[in-house]
Amino acid sequence: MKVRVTIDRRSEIADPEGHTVMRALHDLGFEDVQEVRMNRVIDLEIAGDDPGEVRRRVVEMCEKLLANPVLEDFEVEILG
Amino acid sequence: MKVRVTIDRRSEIADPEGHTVMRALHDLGFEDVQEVRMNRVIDLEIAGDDPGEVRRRVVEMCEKLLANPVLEDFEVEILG
Amino acid sequence: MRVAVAVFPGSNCEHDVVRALGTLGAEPELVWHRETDLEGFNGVVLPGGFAHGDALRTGAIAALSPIMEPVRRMAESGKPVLGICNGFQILCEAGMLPGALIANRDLAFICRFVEVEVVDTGTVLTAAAEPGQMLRIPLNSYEGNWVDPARTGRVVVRYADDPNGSQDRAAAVANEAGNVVGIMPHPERASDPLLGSDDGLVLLEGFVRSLRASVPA
Amino acid sequence: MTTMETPVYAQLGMTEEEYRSVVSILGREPRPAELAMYSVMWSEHCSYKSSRAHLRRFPTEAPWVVVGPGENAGVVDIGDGWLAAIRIESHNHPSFVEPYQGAATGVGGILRDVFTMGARPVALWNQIRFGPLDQPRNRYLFNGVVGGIAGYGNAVGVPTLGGEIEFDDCYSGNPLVNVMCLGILRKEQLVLGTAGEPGNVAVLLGAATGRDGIGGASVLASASFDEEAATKRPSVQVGDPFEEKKLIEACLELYERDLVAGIQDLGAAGLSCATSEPAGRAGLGMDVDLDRVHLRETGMTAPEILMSESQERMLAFVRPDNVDEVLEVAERWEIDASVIGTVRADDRLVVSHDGELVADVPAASLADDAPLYHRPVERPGWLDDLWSRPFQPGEVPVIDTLLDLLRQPGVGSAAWAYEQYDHMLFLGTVVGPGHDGSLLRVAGTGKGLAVSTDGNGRLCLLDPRRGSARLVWEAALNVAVTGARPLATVDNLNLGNPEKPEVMWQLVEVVEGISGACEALGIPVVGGNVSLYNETDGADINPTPVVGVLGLADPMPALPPRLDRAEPGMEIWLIGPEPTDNFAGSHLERLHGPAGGRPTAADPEVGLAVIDEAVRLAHVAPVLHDVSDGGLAVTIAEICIASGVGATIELEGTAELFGEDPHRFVAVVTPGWDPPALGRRIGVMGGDSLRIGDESVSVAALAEAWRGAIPEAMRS
Ligand SMILES: Nc1ncnc2c1ncn2[C@@H]1O[C@H](COP(=O)(O)OP(=O)(O)O)[C@@H](O)[C@H]1O
Ligand SMILES: [Mg+2]
Repeated sequence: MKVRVTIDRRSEIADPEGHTVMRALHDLGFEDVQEVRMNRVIDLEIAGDDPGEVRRRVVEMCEKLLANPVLEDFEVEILG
Repeated sequence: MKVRVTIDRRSEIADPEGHTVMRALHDLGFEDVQEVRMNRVIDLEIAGDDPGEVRRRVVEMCEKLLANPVLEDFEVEILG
Repeated sequence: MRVAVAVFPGSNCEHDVVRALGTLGAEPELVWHRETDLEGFNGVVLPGGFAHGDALRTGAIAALSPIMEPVRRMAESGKPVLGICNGFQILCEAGMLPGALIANRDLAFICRFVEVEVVDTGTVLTAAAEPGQMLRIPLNSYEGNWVDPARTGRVVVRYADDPNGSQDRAAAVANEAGNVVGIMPHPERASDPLLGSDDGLVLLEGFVRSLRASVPA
Repeated sequence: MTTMETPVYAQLGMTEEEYRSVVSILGREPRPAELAMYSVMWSEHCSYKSSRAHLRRFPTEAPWVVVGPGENAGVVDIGDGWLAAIRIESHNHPSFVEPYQGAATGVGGILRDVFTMGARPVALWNQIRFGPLDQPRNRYLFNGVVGGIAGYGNAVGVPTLGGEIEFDDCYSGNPLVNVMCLGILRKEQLVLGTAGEPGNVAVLLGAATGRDGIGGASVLASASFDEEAATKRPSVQVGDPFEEKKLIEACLELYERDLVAGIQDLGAAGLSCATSEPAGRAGLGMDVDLDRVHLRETGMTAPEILMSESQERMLAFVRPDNVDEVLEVAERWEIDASVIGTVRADDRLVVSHDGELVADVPAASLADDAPLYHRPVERPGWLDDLWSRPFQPGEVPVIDTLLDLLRQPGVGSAAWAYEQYDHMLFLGTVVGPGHDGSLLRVAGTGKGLAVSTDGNGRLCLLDPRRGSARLVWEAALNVAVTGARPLATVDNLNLGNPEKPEVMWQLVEVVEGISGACEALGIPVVGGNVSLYNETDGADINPTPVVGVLGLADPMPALPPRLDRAEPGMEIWLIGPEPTDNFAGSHLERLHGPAGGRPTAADPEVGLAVIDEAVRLAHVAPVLHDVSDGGLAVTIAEICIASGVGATIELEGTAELFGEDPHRFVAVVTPGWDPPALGRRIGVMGGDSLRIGDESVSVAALAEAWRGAIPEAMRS
């Protein structure tokens, strides 16, 4: 099954990358940009056909490795 | 307006980072993982209230800066 | 006085650390990350580099390596544990030090000498330094920007000028007990005047002194 | 439409004549996989078909040469049982298509060339050239290339000690990205790219093979560049420094345990090259089973597998009884390995896929029977015109001119780039970036290895022979000011389209210039690279050879000269010949307009004497700095900035202050020393300003101009 994990850095944590991109966008004349946050997406292909079970596994992966609880929140989406 | 840009590395382009993450997941006992691809999400806050116009602007940003056309495809989603 | 120097796939400063600690009378030994037993060592160093290519987040995969179990036990029993650069990142990811390290403020890798001040001499790394002592040591990192949302970290060495956005200008951080320390600049690279500075020796000497005081596991 | 009419060989970049010679070698029409192999192996990039005949001119012999041109890297003996391996490569076109990955994979490739020889790579340098930074595209390319070099080099764990950066309009459509690597090894660890003996097993180590670079690097680097570039994009290769790091450690362990008979890296032409060349060198053949190659993608065809330029792969040749041990080492370092072939006693390269025979060719023919072109050579008619219009500056305002020069991104500080590179790893960098030559200590020997690389497209445009000779002299002097004697050279010939007789003339002249200087210095050329077709929409780049000189400091000075060791009261001496009034190719000329005039020639006799003096002084003088980009005024300003001390200079005249004639260097010494034969005292260190004649400027103002050069241009 295809699973998409979206990992968002929590808004109270600085995002130097987003900040740099915003500056670059302003430099290019996109002055209408008010905020930029860079996050990551991890696309997984998992063996198994029980969506509930697959989700449980992926949440476990997130808690163990894929997301850092000090900085990030995650969301798991089963794409099928 | 809130806009979410999802940037995916094209499937024929190697993704060494995804490969390393897959190895790590296998090592942790998640042997059901068959593929991992690392992608990016950029969340933007744009001044303006015409969704069509905002989308046009963001597509332009993607073409000029946010996505690397040599390696990546992008998708723009207006969150409102 | 045996000290384990952990080697992860992608570590690259392990030989430099061995060389610098060796000249100070310690007996450093390289230990592969799959090792689960650190019996007989007085302490451990996690050296710099790019463990697992910094995939996902710097230090994240290494923090789950088998060797981190005995490292954790050593830390809990009060033995000296030092993380340098990537090692600092690994200790944060492992939850053995507070906070996390994110990309430098200016989004560029920084390799140059920086001035730092020792602000806390009560740790295994700073035991031989004077309070307020200024040191010139090379920084060498892309993710050297320490953030600590819970504000529980104990800053022991501070940058004189802020090179990377690090919270409280922290260059080194310790756990409450002071036996686990992570430092972003590389003391082993400032171990010979021919290479530009030997200011890092006072830190490594403090660490070696702590090893001496520590009974092997 | 065109695919209907264009024969396959032509789509693969082969001429009809080349195709016919394949038919005559095989005695039949080639199978698709065979044609694929010949097309990549016979590309300009892999076969040097336009340049090979001329490269024979290089002097390549000396008693200390262990391996000269022809292998993956040159190897020289540095004594005490140690060898040094060195090589330079270009990644120009891939870096234009994708600057970060292009530069990154360039670094990966040059590292493999060096550790293929059995050496541990210990240092990297890069020579990069772009169009002016006032164009956003050039800023994007420069930023991406530096990022890629840093990203790969830092993560793979090999320090990058510097290099050089040049900006010129001619590189706007065609940036140059050259990378050089130095490795060291114990004598007994030398390995060659040979298949060894019949029965040896070929083990493919490292990354999985994908469709990367198909129609990529070798094709990109072997044809002119135009809008079509976009269609070549899907083949972009992605570098994985982590995989390479593991590969380095695994290979070094294989060498240490004497488990390989030979090894070959997979670079351009991928498996085609890595199977045929080692077999050909051994006079043998090989059976290769493509079904055993570990793949990243499904459905790859035999030609695709054979042509793939996936990075971070090596092919080791192993005695059958060592195979298990090799696989164990690979597993421990967490890299993939597959046994893909066996060396044959005859000379056939026999390849199967899906259980079917897809190729059966004489292994050596892929390399040895490559076409050899003697392309027409003609001196460009416009050269006399250029020579007749020398730039004559007359008297210029000294301080304003100096500040203008320091603000040029090609003259000012390169720290913006090199502070992104780890240049301190391994605790060996005694003199790092920001000085002249780099100096590394060789642990446990009391010796130092020095390296300098130099290129100057403008100088070589005006006179490719004189210009390229001067590059060798400059690099040699840069090495000498660290206390080292020049030992060997590598070169990278970046030129335009060889189908133009003027470009071929430039090639011939450049080879002659480098050869002459090397002969005078008594040093061999031990390796190099040729990058042709550096043109965009018909415009060729300036001929831009880059030379790297390796030197040996034996013993290494106890306190080698550095720019930051000048102190108030020290005397400033200028060593070398009197200046001429020739500004051809200088930065002062660049500041004021087009190139013109004929550059001053190097003078071997003076050059040698100056180098001797530099080596001697390196043991006593706190500061030695050669006079190059921007001339003497810039040289002195750089010493003032690095040391944070002012100076008073008692010299006048544009030629003295801003001329860039060869063979000159500055020594800063404590008073009362033994004055050198070729030297004159020109001033004294002190205060916080630089005073030249009756003008002066604060060191702070100099530093601001110099440090800001690149950052300001990148912000524009
Ligand atoms: N300009 C040159 N000067 C000296 N040697 C050269 C030059 N160009 C190529 N060579 C030598 O030719 C050999 C083949 O080069 P190449 O096929 O590019 O090797 P690789 O496949 O390792 O990149 C190398 O030994 C290289 O040093
Ligand atoms: Mg090679």
